[in-house]
Amino acid sequence: MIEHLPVILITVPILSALLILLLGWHDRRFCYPITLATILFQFVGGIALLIEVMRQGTIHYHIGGWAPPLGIEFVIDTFNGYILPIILFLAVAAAVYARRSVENEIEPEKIVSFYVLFQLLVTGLVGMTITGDIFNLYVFLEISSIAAYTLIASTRRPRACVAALNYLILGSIAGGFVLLGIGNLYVATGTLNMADIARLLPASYGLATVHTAFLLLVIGFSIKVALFPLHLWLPDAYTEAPSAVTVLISTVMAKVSVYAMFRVVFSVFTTAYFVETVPVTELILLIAAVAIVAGAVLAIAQDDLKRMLAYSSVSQIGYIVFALGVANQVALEGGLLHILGHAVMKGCLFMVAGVIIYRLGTSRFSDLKGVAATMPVTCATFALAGASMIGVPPTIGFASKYYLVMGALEAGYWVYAAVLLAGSLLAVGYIWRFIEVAYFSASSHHEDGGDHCPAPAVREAPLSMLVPMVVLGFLCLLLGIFVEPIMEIVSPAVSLLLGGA
Amino acid sequence: MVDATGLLPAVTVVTPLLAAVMILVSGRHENIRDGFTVAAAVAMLGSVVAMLPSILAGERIAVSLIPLLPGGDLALRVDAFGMVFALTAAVLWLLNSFYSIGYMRSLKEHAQTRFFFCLAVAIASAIGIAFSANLVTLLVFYEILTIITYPLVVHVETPEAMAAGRKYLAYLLIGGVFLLAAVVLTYILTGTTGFAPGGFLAGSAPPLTLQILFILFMVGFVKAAWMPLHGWLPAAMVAPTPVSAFLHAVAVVTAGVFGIVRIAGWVYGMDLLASLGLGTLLAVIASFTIITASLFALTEDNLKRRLAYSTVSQLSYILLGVSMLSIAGMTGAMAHIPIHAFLKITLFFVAGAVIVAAGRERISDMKGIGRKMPVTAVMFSGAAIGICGLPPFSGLISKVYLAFGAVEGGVPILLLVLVASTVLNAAYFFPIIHTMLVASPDDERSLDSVSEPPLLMLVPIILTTVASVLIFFYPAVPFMDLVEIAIGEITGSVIP
Amino acid sequence: MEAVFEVFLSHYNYWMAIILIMIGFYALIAKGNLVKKLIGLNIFQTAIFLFYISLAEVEGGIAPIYLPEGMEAVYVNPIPHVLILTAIVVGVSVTAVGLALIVRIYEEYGVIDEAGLLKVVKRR
Amino acid sequence: MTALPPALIYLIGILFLPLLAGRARKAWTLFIGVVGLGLTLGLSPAVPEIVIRVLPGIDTVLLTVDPMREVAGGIFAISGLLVLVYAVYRDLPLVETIGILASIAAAMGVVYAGDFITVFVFWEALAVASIAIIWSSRSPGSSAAGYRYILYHVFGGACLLAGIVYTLSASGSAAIGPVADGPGLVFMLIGIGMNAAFIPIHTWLPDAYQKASVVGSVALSIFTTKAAVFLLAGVGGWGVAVAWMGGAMALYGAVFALMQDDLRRLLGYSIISQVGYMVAGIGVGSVAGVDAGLAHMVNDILFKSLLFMAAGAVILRTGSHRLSEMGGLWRTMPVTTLSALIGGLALAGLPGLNGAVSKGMAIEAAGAVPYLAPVLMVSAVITVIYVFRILYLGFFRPAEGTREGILPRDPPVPMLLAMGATAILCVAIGLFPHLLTDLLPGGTPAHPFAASHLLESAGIFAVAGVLLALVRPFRRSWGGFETDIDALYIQAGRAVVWFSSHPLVEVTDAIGRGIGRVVAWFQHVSANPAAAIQIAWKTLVLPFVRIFWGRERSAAYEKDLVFLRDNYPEIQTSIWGGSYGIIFVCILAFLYFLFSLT
Repeated sequence: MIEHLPVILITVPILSALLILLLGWHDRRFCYPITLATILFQFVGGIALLIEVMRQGTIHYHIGGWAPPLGIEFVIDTFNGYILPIILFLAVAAAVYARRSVENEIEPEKIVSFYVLFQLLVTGLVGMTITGDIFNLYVFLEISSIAAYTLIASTRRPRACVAALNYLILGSIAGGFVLLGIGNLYVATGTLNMADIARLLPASYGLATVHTAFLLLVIGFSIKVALFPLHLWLPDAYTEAPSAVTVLISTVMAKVSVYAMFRVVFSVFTTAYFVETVPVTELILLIAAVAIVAGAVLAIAQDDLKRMLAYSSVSQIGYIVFALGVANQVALEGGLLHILGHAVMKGCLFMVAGVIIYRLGTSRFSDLKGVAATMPVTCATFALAGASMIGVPPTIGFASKYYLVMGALEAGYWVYAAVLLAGSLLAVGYIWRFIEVAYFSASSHHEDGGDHCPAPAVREAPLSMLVPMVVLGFLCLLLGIFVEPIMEIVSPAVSLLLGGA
Repeated sequence: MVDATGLLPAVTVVTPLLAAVMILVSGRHENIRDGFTVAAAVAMLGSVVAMLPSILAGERIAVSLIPLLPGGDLALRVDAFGMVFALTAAVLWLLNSFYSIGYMRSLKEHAQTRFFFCLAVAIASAIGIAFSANLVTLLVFYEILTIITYPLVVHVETPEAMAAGRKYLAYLLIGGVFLLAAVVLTYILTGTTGFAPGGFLAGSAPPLTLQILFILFMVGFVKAAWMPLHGWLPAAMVAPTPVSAFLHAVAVVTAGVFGIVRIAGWVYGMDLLASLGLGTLLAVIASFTIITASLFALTEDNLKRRLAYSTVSQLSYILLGVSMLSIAGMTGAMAHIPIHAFLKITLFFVAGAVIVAAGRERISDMKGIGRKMPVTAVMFSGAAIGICGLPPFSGLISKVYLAFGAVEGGVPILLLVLVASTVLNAAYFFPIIHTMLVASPDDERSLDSVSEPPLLMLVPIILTTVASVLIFFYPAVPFMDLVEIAIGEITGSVIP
Repeated sequence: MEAVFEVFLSHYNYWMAIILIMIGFYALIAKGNLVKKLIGLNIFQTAIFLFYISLAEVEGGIAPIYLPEGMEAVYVNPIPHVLILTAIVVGVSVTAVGLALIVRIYEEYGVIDEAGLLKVVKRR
Repeated sequence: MTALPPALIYLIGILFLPLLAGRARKAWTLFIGVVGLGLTLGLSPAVPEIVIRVLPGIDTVLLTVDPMREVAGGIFAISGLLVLVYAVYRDLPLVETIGILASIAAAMGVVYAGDFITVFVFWEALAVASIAIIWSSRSPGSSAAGYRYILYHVFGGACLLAGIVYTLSASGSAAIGPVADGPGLVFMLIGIGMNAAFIPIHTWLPDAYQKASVVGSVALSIFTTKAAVFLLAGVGGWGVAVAWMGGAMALYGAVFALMQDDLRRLLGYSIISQVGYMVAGIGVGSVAGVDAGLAHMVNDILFKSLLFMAAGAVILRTGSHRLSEMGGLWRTMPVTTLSALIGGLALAGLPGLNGAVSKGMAIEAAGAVPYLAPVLMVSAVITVIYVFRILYLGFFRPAEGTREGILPRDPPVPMLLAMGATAILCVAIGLFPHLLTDLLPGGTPAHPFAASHLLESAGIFAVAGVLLALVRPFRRSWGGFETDIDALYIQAGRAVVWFSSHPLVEVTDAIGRGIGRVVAWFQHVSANPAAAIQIAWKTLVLPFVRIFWGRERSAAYEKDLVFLRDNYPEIQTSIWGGSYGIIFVCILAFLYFLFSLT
């Protein structure tokens, strides 16, 4: 059983998606439990795989017993073994969170299809994570993307369709680039299995085909991870999508895209290629730095909470790509840590935004004055996750920033380290927008004598939305304090990346 | 007993945190809530005092909590110098709690729960800074302190307060970022960040790097409010007065100068600083700050703002002492931390008392207020005289040592700075004394409503003043003894 | 000159692909009409498909079909074909979703071109 | 009796003052004064030093006794008691009483301190005590005067500290002794000189004494300057420069005293002048010189406080400070007049009164320095003249017109007692100089009745008399000349205040505003970057458009631009952001193809 786990993680959800479809026709109330159960199961499986990997090293699983290069192979090593539980955990959180917010934001008759797509999206992402075959990667990429387009468009708001279409076009272009890149790689090596490509590629490092492939793949994934200036689909998509979907794509999907980028760059083309043969790290660093600053500045300029968070994602993605650019042990540890950290905190923040929308129907700052009085838990959670976003110790955000800065300085990138820190300051700029509005703009209960008078009625969102939010919020803090155990997983993963495939 | 002592530092830091939680929980019943505040203050003071004997015996209590990041676990280490800060903070926090309770209740301030919660967390982080065993721990608590004091600064929530809060946050967080950079750089250079008496940086990098690093540290400790990075401090005066007292005396600025002295003594070491010529830099900064800040204070009519500028100038006394790179100078610097804290908190207490009892913030409105609130006014005069370094108040002690340091360190020019600043101090403090005690109000009846503040506020005022006098007569107990030990630590020699 | 000429001829399939891709891009950017944008997208994808197929081409190769005994032949590389089958499916479904979205947009706003959207969609 | 630092007694006295009021307080102060006097007289060089260790590394010697200290301490204790007696006549404000006791304590502390640090502490305490005295007379101008006073003295104190520090780091011990040359000496001189009213840092003295209360001025007149003189003597080892400073003070003070109309201001300048004699003596440095200085210190304390008491009595009764408003008091205030007469003649140096004794010694000692003695004599002549002015204009000239209201009577009994006691001391020392000279550390004898001295005095008086006879203005009362060089200092202070209130504040505000503007601009642009870039670009190319395009096209262009500007940042540039992304991608990709293939 356990040795078939990788494929089970893909097949079972697909089946359960069908099941949802069938039962959902019969009775809508089946959808949610099935989804939740499946994703929970996947999460447990992910944990199991991680433990397995940590115990006995990389797992290779050949689908249907066909060995590569003919067959498709699933590979779970420490890297995606580390990513998998993260994304699945966040998927669980998103699923728990989804129920009420979906009821609130989506027409009832669409709920069935919503959960089906939700399921498929998660599955596609899991597939992207565990596959060892580069074309298979592309296929799962497209599966998850198409699911995402539809999910984004599934709200009542018509603007969502525009956003979705916008995303669809850019996403498809990204897919096309990836496809082209894969083709070039195939031309160069004649195989599609990542490990084999990595093995065969050095022979043809000189070829323009390989350069082209590299460029195309990097550009393609850059669009998927919304690396500035290719982020333009992101703000609208994140803003218009239903809260639950926003949580999912902003955390799970973005992180998986980042994972794919890292996987291709490090495990397929290896540092030997993109550091020595085609030294592009400087360029990547430059872009990442610009992304960090520009994203943050744009985030500051927004007047809508959700949109602000979307732009902050652009900035935070910059941090992770930054690690890729520095490409040394410490920095990459920071980058991987930030994959986890940013997933947790951004998920939490978007959940807060969702909760606020759930209660107030809007997330514009001008309408959120003094919201802390009525939603204390929500705002406290935001403060916590926001502090992590700024990088206030001892939060996970601080830990990753610490590693990143250290890596940058070790590599001698003084200026970029400065940019990194400046970025965290700009983060203050946008996080504090909300803190001020929520906590300190409360002129309403200003003249009450201390806490004698009855405080305004607390109107928090339903528990099923609060719990995941608060859990993530506290994770920001706990992970930051107990960062050591995580590093025990991250460090081998990084050394694996740097050691090539 | 040994184990107990080993745990004490952690206990000291955790106590206020627990109290903070309890404060949140019991927010609705203000008596219970404030009870927790006081209880925590007492408990904390108790545990600090419990550690005092072994510290005075020259021991150090170290405890490592959790592995945090490369270059530093979250670890606490109590030594003599940390004790100076911790003891000051603990004592003053106890008084400040009583005072705050009195103040907040008299003014019926809103959001008191938030207020006391933040105060508790802030004092915890202050103690954490005092006891931190390495730069990482210091950084962690330093940042927490920054964030958690923000709600205190903007407590009144007026637009003006919000603007001030932004300024406060901007300065301090930028500083924090610089500090982070400095810490990381230190780790990369030396592979450690643990404080070592006499410093551990020597020879780890070319001079230029170390100079830059020091500047990073200086900017990082912007809480020390040296000019031109002092803007946040006067701005933060919009906060309620207990907060100002807390910022100025108990925790924040003290943390800044504490950090700088730590860096000078335990990271760089005085010899290295001297060889890098950083003493001169520090001296220039400090002198400029001392004089300019005093000039600002000279014409400021808002009492709290004038006090703020006075703090800016007084803190630079400490930098000045460090910059002399002489034993006596260092002694003066360290001694000035508690001394200035006790004096300045008295002044702020009085400023708050005047606000509560008479609702006046401008000095020009305080004519003859001493007739109605004699005790308060006299205490203010005492503390003011003390800041000017006149007997019988503790301020004179640090002044004497600083003067010694200047000559020992071979920079007699700094004596002129001391002279000038003493005159300026007198120049901006004595008018206040005159206004309060001597001058007669423009309108006699305007004072009718005025009376002494409630006891909760009056008693702390008296206690701090008396403390300053006692420190003057018995400086050895315990501050100078602790300073002596600390000096022995970093220089291996005793005070002449 | 010679070199360039040689390069062009030797990679003419690449160049075709590139030209088609650029045409697709042109449509995507320049055309305001959403449907035309989708068409551009399809041209872009098709170009990629052609690129793959051309990769598989082998001189005188025939389609990889099982031949009876005694008949020898060179097969073209079958794998790209397989891949492209998948890719085509993807392309089709993307087009479907896109069209669905456009329909929805038209229902909501009554326009299907960018300029029109600019007018009707308020900036947040 | 057990040796106890006398300062302690007075400090203890202060501790209990706030608890007492009215008669009890007066009784208590007198009691303290008596005890302090008794204790002081009880001290002898045999008494062991009292050393405590307050600061690490510094021995604090609270009590050490030698003949010089005995003299100074004794006179301070006596005059302190006299002041306290004098003060009994009314209920002083608590603060003022504290101030008086504190200044006695401080003076005592300075005298008996065995190390510089202790001296410094009490020195500063003296300044604080004095300002308490000055401010507690709420007379007009006392506020400003007190403010100036404290500024001068804080400055002096700081300089003294600087000097002390130099001496210590040079000698290594805090014991009081000669100062090494160099900056330390300068600091030390400024420090001591501030209290000793050296020229040109003397202006605080007439300024403040004139404005203190009746009792206050007496207390002030005794301690500050004399403590400085004592320290000057104690440190010793000064050079001719100091001696000349003394001469200058003597002359300067005398001249200015001559020009005064306000009685107490006049006396203030007279103090400067007399301190000049002491400084001169001490500056000469010989045993005789130091003895002369100390002796003159004792005598000056006596007759000068006597004069101040008399002046106080007059002011109390007549309410006027100015000689020009007095006159004819001898009829109605005989006792006061008598004491003023004794004090004045003592000041003038009439043989048979104590002034002559020490002044003679000083002039004699000054002989060691060329041209110094003549200067002192000249100022002695002038002294005689202004003493005459005091006595004549104030007491003996016929009162012009009739002052309405009750005629001024002699002051209350306590004042009379104090004045009487002081007067008796003056006479006693005058008649039996050895009472004083035997106590002097050097034991220098004084022979005021030796022919030479008598001749000298006669000469002085004769010259003065001639001048008085010839120059009528000397006999006239006039408005007085009250400006002194402190006008400059005040201007300087105003300049500092102006600087800090205008340029400083304005510059900083400007900087702040600048930063604010930058931030605002930043926010404005980032509110809608795409549109901002568009606007910027269009504005940039506008001129070319104007040149190359046709009129109506460029007009349309401008209209478009204006529209963009007006609706910024709400203007919607394109919701189709995707296009931009695609453009970026195409260009990147295409360029790369070409570059890599060829």
